[in-house]
Amino acid sequence: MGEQAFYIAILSSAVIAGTPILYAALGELVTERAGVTNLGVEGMMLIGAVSGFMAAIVTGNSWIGFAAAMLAGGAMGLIHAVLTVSLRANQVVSGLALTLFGTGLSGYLGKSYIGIPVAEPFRGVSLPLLGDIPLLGPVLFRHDVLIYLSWAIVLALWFFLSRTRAGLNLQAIGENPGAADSLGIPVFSLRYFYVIVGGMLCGAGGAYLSLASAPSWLENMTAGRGWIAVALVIFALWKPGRALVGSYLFGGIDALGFHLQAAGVHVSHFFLQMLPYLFTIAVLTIVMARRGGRLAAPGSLGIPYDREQR
Amino acid sequence: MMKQPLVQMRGIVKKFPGVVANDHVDLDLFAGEIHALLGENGSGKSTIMSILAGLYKPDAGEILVDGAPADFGSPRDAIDAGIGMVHQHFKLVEPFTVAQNIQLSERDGAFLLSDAAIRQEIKAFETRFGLAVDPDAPVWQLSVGEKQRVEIVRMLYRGSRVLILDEPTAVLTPQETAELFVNMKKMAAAGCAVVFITHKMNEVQEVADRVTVLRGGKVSGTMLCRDVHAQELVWLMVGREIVLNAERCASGQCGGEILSMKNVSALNDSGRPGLSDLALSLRAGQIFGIAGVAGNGQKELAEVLTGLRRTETGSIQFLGENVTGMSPSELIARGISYVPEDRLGMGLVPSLDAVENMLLKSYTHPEYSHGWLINRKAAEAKTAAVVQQYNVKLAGLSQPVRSMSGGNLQKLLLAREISEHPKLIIVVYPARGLDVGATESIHKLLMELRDQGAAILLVSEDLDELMKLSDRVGVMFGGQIVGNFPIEEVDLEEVGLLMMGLFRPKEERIHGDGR
Amino acid sequence: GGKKEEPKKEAPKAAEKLKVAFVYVGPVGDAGWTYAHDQGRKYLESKMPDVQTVFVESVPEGADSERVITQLVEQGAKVVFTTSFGYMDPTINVAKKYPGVTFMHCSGFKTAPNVGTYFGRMYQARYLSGIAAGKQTKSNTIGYVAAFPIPEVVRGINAFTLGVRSVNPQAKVKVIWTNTWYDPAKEKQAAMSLLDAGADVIAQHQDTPGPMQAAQEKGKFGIGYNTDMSKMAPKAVLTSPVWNWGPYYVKVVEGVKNKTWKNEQYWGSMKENVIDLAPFGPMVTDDTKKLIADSKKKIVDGTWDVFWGPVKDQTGAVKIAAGQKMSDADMLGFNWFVEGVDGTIPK
Amino acid sequence: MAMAVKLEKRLNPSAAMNVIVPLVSVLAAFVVGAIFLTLTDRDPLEVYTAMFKGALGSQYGLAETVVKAIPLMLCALGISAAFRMQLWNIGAEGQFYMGAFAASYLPLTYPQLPIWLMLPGMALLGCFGGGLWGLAPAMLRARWKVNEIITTLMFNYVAILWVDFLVYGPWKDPKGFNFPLTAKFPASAALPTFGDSRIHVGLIIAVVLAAVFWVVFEKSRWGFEIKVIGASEQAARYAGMNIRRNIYWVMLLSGAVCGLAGMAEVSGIVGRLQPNLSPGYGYTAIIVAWLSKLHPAAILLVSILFGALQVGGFFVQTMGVPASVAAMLQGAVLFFVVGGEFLTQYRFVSSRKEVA
Ligand SMILES: Nc1ncnc2c1ncn2[C@@H]1O[C@H](COP(=O)(O)OP(=O)(O)OP(=O)(O)O)[C@@H](O)[C@H]1O
Ligand SMILES: Nc1ncnc2c1ncn2[C@@H]1O[C@H](COP(=O)(O)OP(=O)(O)OP(=O)(O)O)[C@@H](O)[C@H]1O
Ligand SMILES: [Mg+2]
Ligand SMILES: [Mg+2]
Repeated sequence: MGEQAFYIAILSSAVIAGTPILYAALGELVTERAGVTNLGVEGMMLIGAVSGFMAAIVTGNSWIGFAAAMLAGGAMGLIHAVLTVSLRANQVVSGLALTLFGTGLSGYLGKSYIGIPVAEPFRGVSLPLLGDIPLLGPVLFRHDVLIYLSWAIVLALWFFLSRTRAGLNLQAIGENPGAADSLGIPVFSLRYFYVIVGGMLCGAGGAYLSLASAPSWLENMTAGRGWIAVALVIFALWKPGRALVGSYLFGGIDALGFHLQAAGVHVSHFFLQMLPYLFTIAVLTIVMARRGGRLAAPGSLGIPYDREQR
Repeated sequence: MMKQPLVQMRGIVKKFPGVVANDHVDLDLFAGEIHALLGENGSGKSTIMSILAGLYKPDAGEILVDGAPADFGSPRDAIDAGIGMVHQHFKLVEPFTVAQNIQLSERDGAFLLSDAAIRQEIKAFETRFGLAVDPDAPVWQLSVGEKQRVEIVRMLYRGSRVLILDEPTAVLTPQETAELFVNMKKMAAAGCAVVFITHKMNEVQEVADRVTVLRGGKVSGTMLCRDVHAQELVWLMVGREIVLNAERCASGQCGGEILSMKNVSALNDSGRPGLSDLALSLRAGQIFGIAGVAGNGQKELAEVLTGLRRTETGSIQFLGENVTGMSPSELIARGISYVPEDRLGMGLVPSLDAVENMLLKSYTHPEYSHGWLINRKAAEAKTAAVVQQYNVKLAGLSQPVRSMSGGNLQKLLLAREISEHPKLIIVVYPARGLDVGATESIHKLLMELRDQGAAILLVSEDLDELMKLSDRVGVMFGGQIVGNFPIEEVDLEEVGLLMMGLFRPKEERIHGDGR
Repeated sequence: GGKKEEPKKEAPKAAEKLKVAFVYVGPVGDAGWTYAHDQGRKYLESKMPDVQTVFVESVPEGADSERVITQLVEQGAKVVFTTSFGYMDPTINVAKKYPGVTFMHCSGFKTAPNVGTYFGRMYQARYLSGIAAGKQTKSNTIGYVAAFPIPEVVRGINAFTLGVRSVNPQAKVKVIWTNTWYDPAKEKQAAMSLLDAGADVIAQHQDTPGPMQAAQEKGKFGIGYNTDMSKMAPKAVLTSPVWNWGPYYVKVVEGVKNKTWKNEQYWGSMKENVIDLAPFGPMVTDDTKKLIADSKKKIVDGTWDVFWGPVKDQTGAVKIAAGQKMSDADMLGFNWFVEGVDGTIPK
Repeated sequence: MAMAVKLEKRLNPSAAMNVIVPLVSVLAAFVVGAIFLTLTDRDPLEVYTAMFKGALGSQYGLAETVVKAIPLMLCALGISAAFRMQLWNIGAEGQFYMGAFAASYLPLTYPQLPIWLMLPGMALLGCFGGGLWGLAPAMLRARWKVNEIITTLMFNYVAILWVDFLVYGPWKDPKGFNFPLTAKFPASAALPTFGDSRIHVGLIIAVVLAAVFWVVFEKSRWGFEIKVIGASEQAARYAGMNIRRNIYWVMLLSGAVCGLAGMAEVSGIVGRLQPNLSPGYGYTAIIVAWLSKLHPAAILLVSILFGALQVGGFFVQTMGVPASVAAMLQGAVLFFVVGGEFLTQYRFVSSRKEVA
């Protein structure tokens, strides 16, 4: 393999491997921006994966599957919202429970869908003109439409957060719900809304696995990606653009490992697999050391809001 | 006043666990008036206004706006009815810019944020009311006074007709207060009803048209300001007589030098110089008052003296020993005590009970421990004694101090520090937000301590308080002590100018040696 | 929702039935290893009406397995199949306490009077699938998506490579380790990188069809594993070496019933049908099929087997001399690659 | 006029509520689970009876529930130490693995050591391994304020991969046919057990440790420091406490106890180092610690309950209830317990709206 082809291959598979994490990380990002942590990403992804797959099989249409996955993920988000926003439950424990529940429910629902192929999975399509650009074309523009959609979401989310009034309100309820509330921003309903939207994106991440990257349903097929997504949000310092880059980096390390092996370069798999984790720690440490301890974390992340409480 | 009130509150009742914060409160607000709300700590002023602002739901009673009943389900409804409030604790999103904070309040604003439009609006308020704010500054970088201005601009921006200001002057310098009063009058003249909560009698008389006094959650009187005498208001507030404007207390006996700081520099939180080449000297039995606008190095000075902040250059001598660079625990052990500005954030731990808060600095003392175990019995006894001695009101020794009122928190904090018999105590804004009664007892405590021979560094923005207590007054500006006068030579006008950085006194005064 | 297929409530007759228990390491829905065992269990139940089966899935290999096995026995199981290597010590421990119960441990090496082991000579099917791959490849590079570096996997790679090179001595088998048994997306990605590196046939050792999907997407070919994977990638899958536990399970249970069971170390071969090749895809030529059938015949006859000499290692050194056969013990501890494998075994 | 119901925060949640509410929550969860089971054609009563029987109904089941609870107890105790200081150590899983790894060094390298040297040595090494693994994120946190939730989580993966590396590589049993297992430990490296059950001395260690924790964290000067730092770092600094040093000590202690759990598991149960040693003890322990409100005695009890829930979860599979349903049931129980917390914190007060 030529040197250029080697890099193209790594980069383009980094994009594919990073996409499910990207969707989930964007979901968690939206949730956390609203001041709520949700450690149930793994469970929500699995529910998204299974319901997306089931809907796609039943209807024969992968887009319907994708929509179903988002709905199901949203429903999981709703459970978390009821517990943490209305009942002010501990967000860490509620999230862990969500993961348990989602893992179980997805396994249960999917029992009779194992080993069935999807009629029309999402497939890579080369974009006209763009796909022919040397280097960039194969890396970025020969993917399936869900990848392009994820870019649109990143862009939209960036625009939403930085340029729109509703985006400003979202940040306000995560930073200082008391202030937002006193200004008439409906903190509770917005937190509900964004936790649900976050769940929908996590569901979409799951559906990407079961409808695009490895179109099939297998129990626990997310294999820990939900946890990586949680880490990624922090890695990305709650910014959509960084989440995009970060997810491709995370995805790319596996790709790099495989391609190095294929090229006959001898590296210990165990140590290579440690890399993404050590990498997150290192990046976080560097960012923290450089910024003198000012993380861009939403100010009231993890704290339930109670209007009459001081 | 025969016209219809803008707002009528009728029979408002609000209960919190264990307290009735408002007990059948009636209140009328008219367009064009400045209505003062007076009352002791915990008398229910903030609560009644939070109800009007839609933040709390009353348990009983009704609110009429323009004569029509209004049911406020949320702050949104109150805002729509033209009611705006600047809360005692600001409701600003710190990482946002001023412009973003102001735009947050808009409901029917466009989907996209428009910086140009908001700038123009902000400019308009500056020209109309003289409220200058920088739209692009992040709020966390603003001073308290500036933050308050942002709150007021925001309130006006969304077209409020009823403007509620909860203890706005507690955090302002005299100059800023005067400026605020001018603005308040302009706003009332523009047809707004302005509600002004305060503890200070003179302020009521200076700006308010009418005043309502609350006591224990009930209205104890509403009257026109020009008809009322200060003494009468006090009586309505506390139900007993208090001597106002007490005479300056006699100075204590001054002893030897306890503290001497030379060329001390330190950085502030944002890494810029907070203290530069500061020199200071303090003697036993002396109260050294520090006047100055907040943010001119007072906090840094206190923290350098207590080891909480690093001294970049210079030296600090305490009782003849060089203590520069020592840790907080070493300094505590040497008898340096600190009553910080932020009572619940630093001086006390809100979620712990009174006994544990008493132990905060003395948990290693042999009298409170059996070896490595804590002797809770001894600590309880000690706390009970202190609480009794200093007349601290609390629900119980084992209740989290979070639920205590501000005045009692301050008493508990001071009582703890004093009971350790410090040789030097740094007291920052000790009476901020306290009512007359509480202020009185805090002042008494400080003077007792001075009479026992301790040196006291008193940081305050209240010149009356400084004049009353201090033996010397220093003025801080730009991280330095720019004026240093024995109390007899203090000229308030000069001090005011120094605080604003407008006047440099003669050289020898800058490094006055304390006598 | 999925309907539960298990017939489970036949309470009145249950007492007379022989109870047979299965302990699985993964979910029966893994479509791979555990799924194959569960197919065997269903086969057993369908063939022997007087047998009642129970199973417990997703049993971790640590402290839990010993308890699960014990409780199955306490519930009346007379035969217990423990289907993961990590259950070896727990199986032996429990067996000590219940001498009247028969235990069968899959893939291990420890036995006891009432514990037998069983496994299949999957390498034979691997060898045959290698022939299909060797005939199919144009680039002479075949990718092998390997799971963990344990003897079973190494043995599979070696057998496969020998199969490939028996028909195509120029071909090389490129190995990538994923260190997963079960991560469809990642395993697919590993296959992609092999395809990118020039492979045009992909073999695999994991429980998911990810690698086969990769082959299909790239218009290349693949050799599945565990179960017939052609359903997931019909255009790519040449064949899949598959487990076929059903008949063996019937045999064991019958043996226990007839009291002919012995605590042997059973290593089933193609002859007994424990392992097999799934039906060929349409792209496999008759010529290739014949080659495979010939080899299969020799193996089944016992006239030849995969690791009969001469076999060279990666350096070209002869490890098994002509005329020699590799012993079962050596095969069980395989830790070197044969000539033609492009890859390393991490140490 | 209208009856209005409003919420009121309880000033002091009563001790009774702290017990009743979780119990009612668990009951409610089982009711919901029963509805679900009925919908899927199973008799909930039968399933629940089986669950109970499997986990607590027999001497064996009970003993095994305790066996399952021991690592939970130790890990939850370890976690609770850090949680008291508001250090969110979710790295118990990794500390467990590192403890197991370090403890295994002794029997693998010096198998001939006498039992009185072997066991204490392993325990010490286990504490050391887990402790260091807790210390690493503590240093990042103390020095640069790096969020310990993320670092401890990341370190979990690293620890598991490290153990995998060892058992697949240098520590592989040479006589083990290349399988990823270390050699079996000698008898001297096995923690003594009670009777013929698998309950090992780890139980005693956990109980003693719980008592010690109670004294240290509720009564001692150091415990007071931890409490203050946890409640308000600024106040602690003001009071002259050394925050950085305490972060180190607490995370060291937290990790050491989780490491001890790993040691107890390899020594008392498994008898060798192997992959997949823990089925997520470290994560379940987070839930245990939180539900126990960090109280040591409650940790012991709740660990047993969780042990029972998991043992019962496997047991009901033999009734044809798939593992996934058991996991769902556990999730549902948690939903109700965390949601039910609300009732201990708040109460509903009805107030008649008066008309003025
Ligand atoms: N959020 C709350 N939760 C519980 N009790 C409260 C709450 N807010 C106020 N209270 C109670 O209501 C009473 C009135 O408090 P409020 O804050 O209205 O007093 P205030 O007059 O504003 O005092 P201050 O002068 O100190 O601001 C207090 O005694 C307190 O017990
Ligand atoms: N979280 C709370 N829960 C219960 N009661 C509270 C709570 N917070 C405050 N209180 C009550 O509030 C009363 C005093 O309220 P508040 O904090 O307004 O006091 P304050 O003296 O006005 O303080 P400051 O003026 O300095 O803000 C106390 O008597 C206390 O009972
Ligand atoms: Mg107040
Ligand atoms: Mg107030």
